[in-house]
Amino acid sequence: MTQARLETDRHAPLAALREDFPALQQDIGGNGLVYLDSAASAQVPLSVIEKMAQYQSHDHANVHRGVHTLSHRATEAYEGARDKVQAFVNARSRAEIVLTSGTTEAINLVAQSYCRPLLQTGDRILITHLEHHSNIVPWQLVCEQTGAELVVAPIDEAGQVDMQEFTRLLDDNVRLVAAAHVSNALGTINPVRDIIARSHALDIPVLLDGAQGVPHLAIDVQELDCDFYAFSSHKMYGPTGVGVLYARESLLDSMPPYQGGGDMILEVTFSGTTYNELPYKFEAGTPNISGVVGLGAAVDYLQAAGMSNIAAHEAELLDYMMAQLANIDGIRLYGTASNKASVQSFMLEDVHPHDLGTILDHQGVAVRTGHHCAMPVMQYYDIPGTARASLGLYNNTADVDRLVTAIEKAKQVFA
Amino acid sequence: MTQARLETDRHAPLAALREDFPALQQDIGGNGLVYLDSAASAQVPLSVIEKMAQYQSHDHANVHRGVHTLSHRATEAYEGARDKVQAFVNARSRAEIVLTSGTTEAINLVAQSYCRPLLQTGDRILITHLEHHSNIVPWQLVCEQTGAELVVAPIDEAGQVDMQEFTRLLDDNVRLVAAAHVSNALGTINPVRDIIARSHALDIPVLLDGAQGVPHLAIDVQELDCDFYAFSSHKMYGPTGVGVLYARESLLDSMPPYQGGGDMILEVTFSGTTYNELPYKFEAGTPNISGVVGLGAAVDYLQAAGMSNIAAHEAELLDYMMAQLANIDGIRLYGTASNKASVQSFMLEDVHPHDLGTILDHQGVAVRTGHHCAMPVMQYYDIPGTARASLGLYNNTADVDRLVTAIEKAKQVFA
Amino acid sequence: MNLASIQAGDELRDLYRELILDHSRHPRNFGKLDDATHTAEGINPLCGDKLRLYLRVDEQQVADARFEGSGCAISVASASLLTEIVVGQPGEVALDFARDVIGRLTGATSPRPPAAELGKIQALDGVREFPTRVKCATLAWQALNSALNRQTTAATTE
Amino acid sequence: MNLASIQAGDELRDLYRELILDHSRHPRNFGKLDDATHTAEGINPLCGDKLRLYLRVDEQQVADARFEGSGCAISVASASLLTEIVVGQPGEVALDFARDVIGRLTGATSPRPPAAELGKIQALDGVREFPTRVKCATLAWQALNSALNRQTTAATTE
Ligand SMILES: Cc1ncc(COP(=O)(O)O)c(C=O)c1O
Ligand SMILES: Cc1ncc(COP(=O)(O)O)c(C=O)c1O
Repeated sequence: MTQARLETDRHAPLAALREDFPALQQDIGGNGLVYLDSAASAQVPLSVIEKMAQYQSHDHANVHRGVHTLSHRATEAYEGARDKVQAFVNARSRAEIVLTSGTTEAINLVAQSYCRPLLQTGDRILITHLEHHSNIVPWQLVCEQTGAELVVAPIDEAGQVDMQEFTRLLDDNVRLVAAAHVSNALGTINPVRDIIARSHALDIPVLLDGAQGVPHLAIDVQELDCDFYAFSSHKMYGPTGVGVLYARESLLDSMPPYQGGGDMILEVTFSGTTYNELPYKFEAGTPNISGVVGLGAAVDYLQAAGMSNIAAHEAELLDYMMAQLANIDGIRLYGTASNKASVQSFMLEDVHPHDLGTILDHQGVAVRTGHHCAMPVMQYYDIPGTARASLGLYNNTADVDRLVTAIEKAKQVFA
Repeated sequence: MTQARLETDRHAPLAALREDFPALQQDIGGNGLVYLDSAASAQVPLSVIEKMAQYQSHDHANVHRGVHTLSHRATEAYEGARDKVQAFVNARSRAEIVLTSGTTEAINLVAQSYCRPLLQTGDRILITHLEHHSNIVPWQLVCEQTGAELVVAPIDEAGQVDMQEFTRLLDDNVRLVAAAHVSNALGTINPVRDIIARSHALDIPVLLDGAQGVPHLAIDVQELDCDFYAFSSHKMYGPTGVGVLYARESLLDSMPPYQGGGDMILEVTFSGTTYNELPYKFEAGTPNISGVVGLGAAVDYLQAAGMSNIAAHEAELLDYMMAQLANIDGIRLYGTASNKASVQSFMLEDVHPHDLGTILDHQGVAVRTGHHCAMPVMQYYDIPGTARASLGLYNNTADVDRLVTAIEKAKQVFA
Repeated sequence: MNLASIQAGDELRDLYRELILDHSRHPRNFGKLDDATHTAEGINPLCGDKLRLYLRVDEQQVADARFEGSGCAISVASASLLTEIVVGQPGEVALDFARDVIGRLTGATSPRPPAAELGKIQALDGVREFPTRVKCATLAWQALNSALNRQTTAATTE
Repeated sequence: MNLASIQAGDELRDLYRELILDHSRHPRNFGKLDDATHTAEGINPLCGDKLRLYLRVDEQQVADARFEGSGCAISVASASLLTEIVVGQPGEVALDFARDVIGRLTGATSPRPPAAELGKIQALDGVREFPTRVKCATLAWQALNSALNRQTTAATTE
């Protein structure tokens, strides 16, 4: 990045971090890459890539069951990463941090281990209309398996949950509320404190899908007072294949294991098996050790950058982006909630999002197009999909300007 | 490795590959590392480490849902690795290759998606006494959930399945047979062709736990004629966090999805959801893209080395190791089947395996000690655990000699 | 920042030719065909394109063709062109066309000049430079293939 | 290959001192205590060590202590030493001992000379050089802590 560009950016200290991401240093079709697809998956800083390579080159072995040096190092690295995650989201204890393969597995775990044994005909799960498929389909599956019913709190034109309707739907038959912290399609930050307070007033536990929360907001699960919080490493600058389920220890204690296998047991006999203590009861099989080590490095990276810096930088940049996009003739913005993070969905009149995506890509601007795994949101607006620009800590106003130029070009192509 | 050492090895071309593994170039406690724990997790060649780092530095984005260049590259890399795996195990079609987080998840998937909807009281699952916990506990869980019964074919002193008893237990009530291809605790190669033929004669499908098969034997799922074959990347020189379920397409077609989420659906509405085609129906959420790319590179590596070369090298080295160990006074070998691969378990008179492991590690020799996630095997021999030396393609006779020297030292310490 | 290539009259123009834009804006034969004898759906789960193709086959000949659904400019234009091209063709020939077009666009077969009736399809050639969009261009032709083979399931391009 | 350090009279000798080998081969107070007032299990899932500690506490004083189970030389010797050390001590003091020994072996507290009654425990000091084995050495002491606090669950060292 040139000094000139640095100076146009309002958070110079954060902006300098862009250099840490090797993927951002490349050209696409002759233009410098502008990566505006972090909501799908974030780029990975060199420190994370190197930490994983170093682990694999020097310290790898299977964890937990070995006395030899490499196994010890691997176990320390793996469990050390868990401690970092615990501190990062401020869980009470490391027993509350279950390492999974991603948000999706974390939510399925709750659906199958917490809900499935509990649900009966007449029971309900309450979600919202803006959820990602990963926070819809697991509940559909468990409802089908148990005869329970999935109910959906509606949204308004701005993309905000209708809290009056939510409250009306929240009754004694609801066994769990599951809601996104931040919507990946619209950027809406849900009023999670309100959702949790109202649910807890009826003793209903709340799962937050934090896939889009953790990368953009400082998360404190104790202060949020949520019961489950699920998130993915690859959205927070870590590797793919790793996620986290935070859950209250008392809930985890009451739940049967999700998968059976190595490491999740204390003792196996053919007449019966004793499960391991938390969190191991929920971590069957050889875990994604190198991935978890990478997640630990990503947490280190985020903590050094400072989550409040990141949140402030992105909030300012999102305002700038929304204003610039709104200026474009023929554009329509989707997701205009008063409280938002990172994401702007939009449509350009007469141009299908897929075509728009291609034209932007051709100019080196990477946005996501389509339904963003949130088809019900698209059904609500009665559109096939949107183009979505989403921000990471490495983006700057020059990126937004490039986006705007590229959209103008699309208008010319389709003129 | 020095030229002198190379020449002592009987498979010089393979022995040279040892240089490809950075972790093997280090000293532990002043001695060169002798890694004899590949059955727990194999070391990773530089080509795999670099391929993953390169993917993360240059090509990473989320797969399947993007039109932009990086997303396209990531999708090609991910799906290209699936094609490599398909060719490697000779599956009929790529639809039969489901990418999971490991063997453990693959087996749980079969237990929950194939067995759970099918099983009723009176039905049985038949396994063997030498299984890894990952091929025991998932069946215990699904039996508990459905009222079915888990039955176990016994083993003999050599660590071989009693095929007469197996055949007696194999009756019309058995809904699935699940057996290790190769035992991780004893090294036994099960008579899988026989197991499959007898099971198929009664129309009973067979799952093979191939975690220890794929790294050591050339696998052809069509020729084996198995119905499910599960294996892990990290045992075959790939990264952790990735595994494979091969399954016959007709079986996968008949099975409901395992987890719900992004990518496994065609269409989501609140009134109902249409699942995606195979194999995507079983791959919910963002997959472990960098891990799968690493697995693809590991397959490339193995194919370049040649699975039949590897098998021949390891078989010869196992013979040498068994002979050398048997020579040691006071040692007892566990696992003396006539058909074996890679693994030798043993105990040294009066020395607990855990103490033995520490003493060997102190001399740079890494072996695994304990129950190897196969407690029923330990119960059969009525021992708390064993020390286990397991071979990878990079081991050589010098490694075995170092092991023997280190065991002699342990005898002195405990003399 | 080098915007030179962005300004150049370029692959984008080649992808979005006048004929393609025209067909995408004014799709021909759009709507349901009530007396269809063959129908199939084409779904591109990656981008949400979803088309249904209707055919009326009379005495082995495609007597009428229509489509409905929604999609990007490429998939709609391709479907629209398809309906123009196949009407009047024997079913066998229409199947050959499907194979030829799919081969042409995916690069599986060399892009020799197509049969005369298929001439217009060259307007889609620009897609070969955009690998992520090939599936959009072939979607309707996959559906044609499914419909004529009386496959009942949706064709997907993934 | 450098075998020098393997030959050296070394940390291994320091770990497996005579006293440790003796206690592991001939564990004192081994067996069940039928009139136990307190008991707890210690499990080390990583290596399969599994001990049950029995105590008879009379008027706040540990009147008898035994253990059974199986484990490596370190965990058995540590349990054996424990039974010798705690008998005759007030329960409070035994709890202090548990805390001191665990702190000493894990390195949480500095290895100052222990209370006179705890002197023998210095034989376990060699374990500090073997981080994977610290859990073996502390297992019985964790169980002591659980038993005296009347926790009913198994103590694990993971
Ligand atoms: C025979 C066998 N089956 C299953 C497994 C489980 O594999 P993973 O832990 O990679 O899921 C292993 C290895 O741990 C194994 O050796
Ligand atoms: C809001 C939200 N929830 C859940 C998910 C699923 O996460 P993953 O695909 O990492 O399991 C995503 C991202 O894809 C998301 O944005």
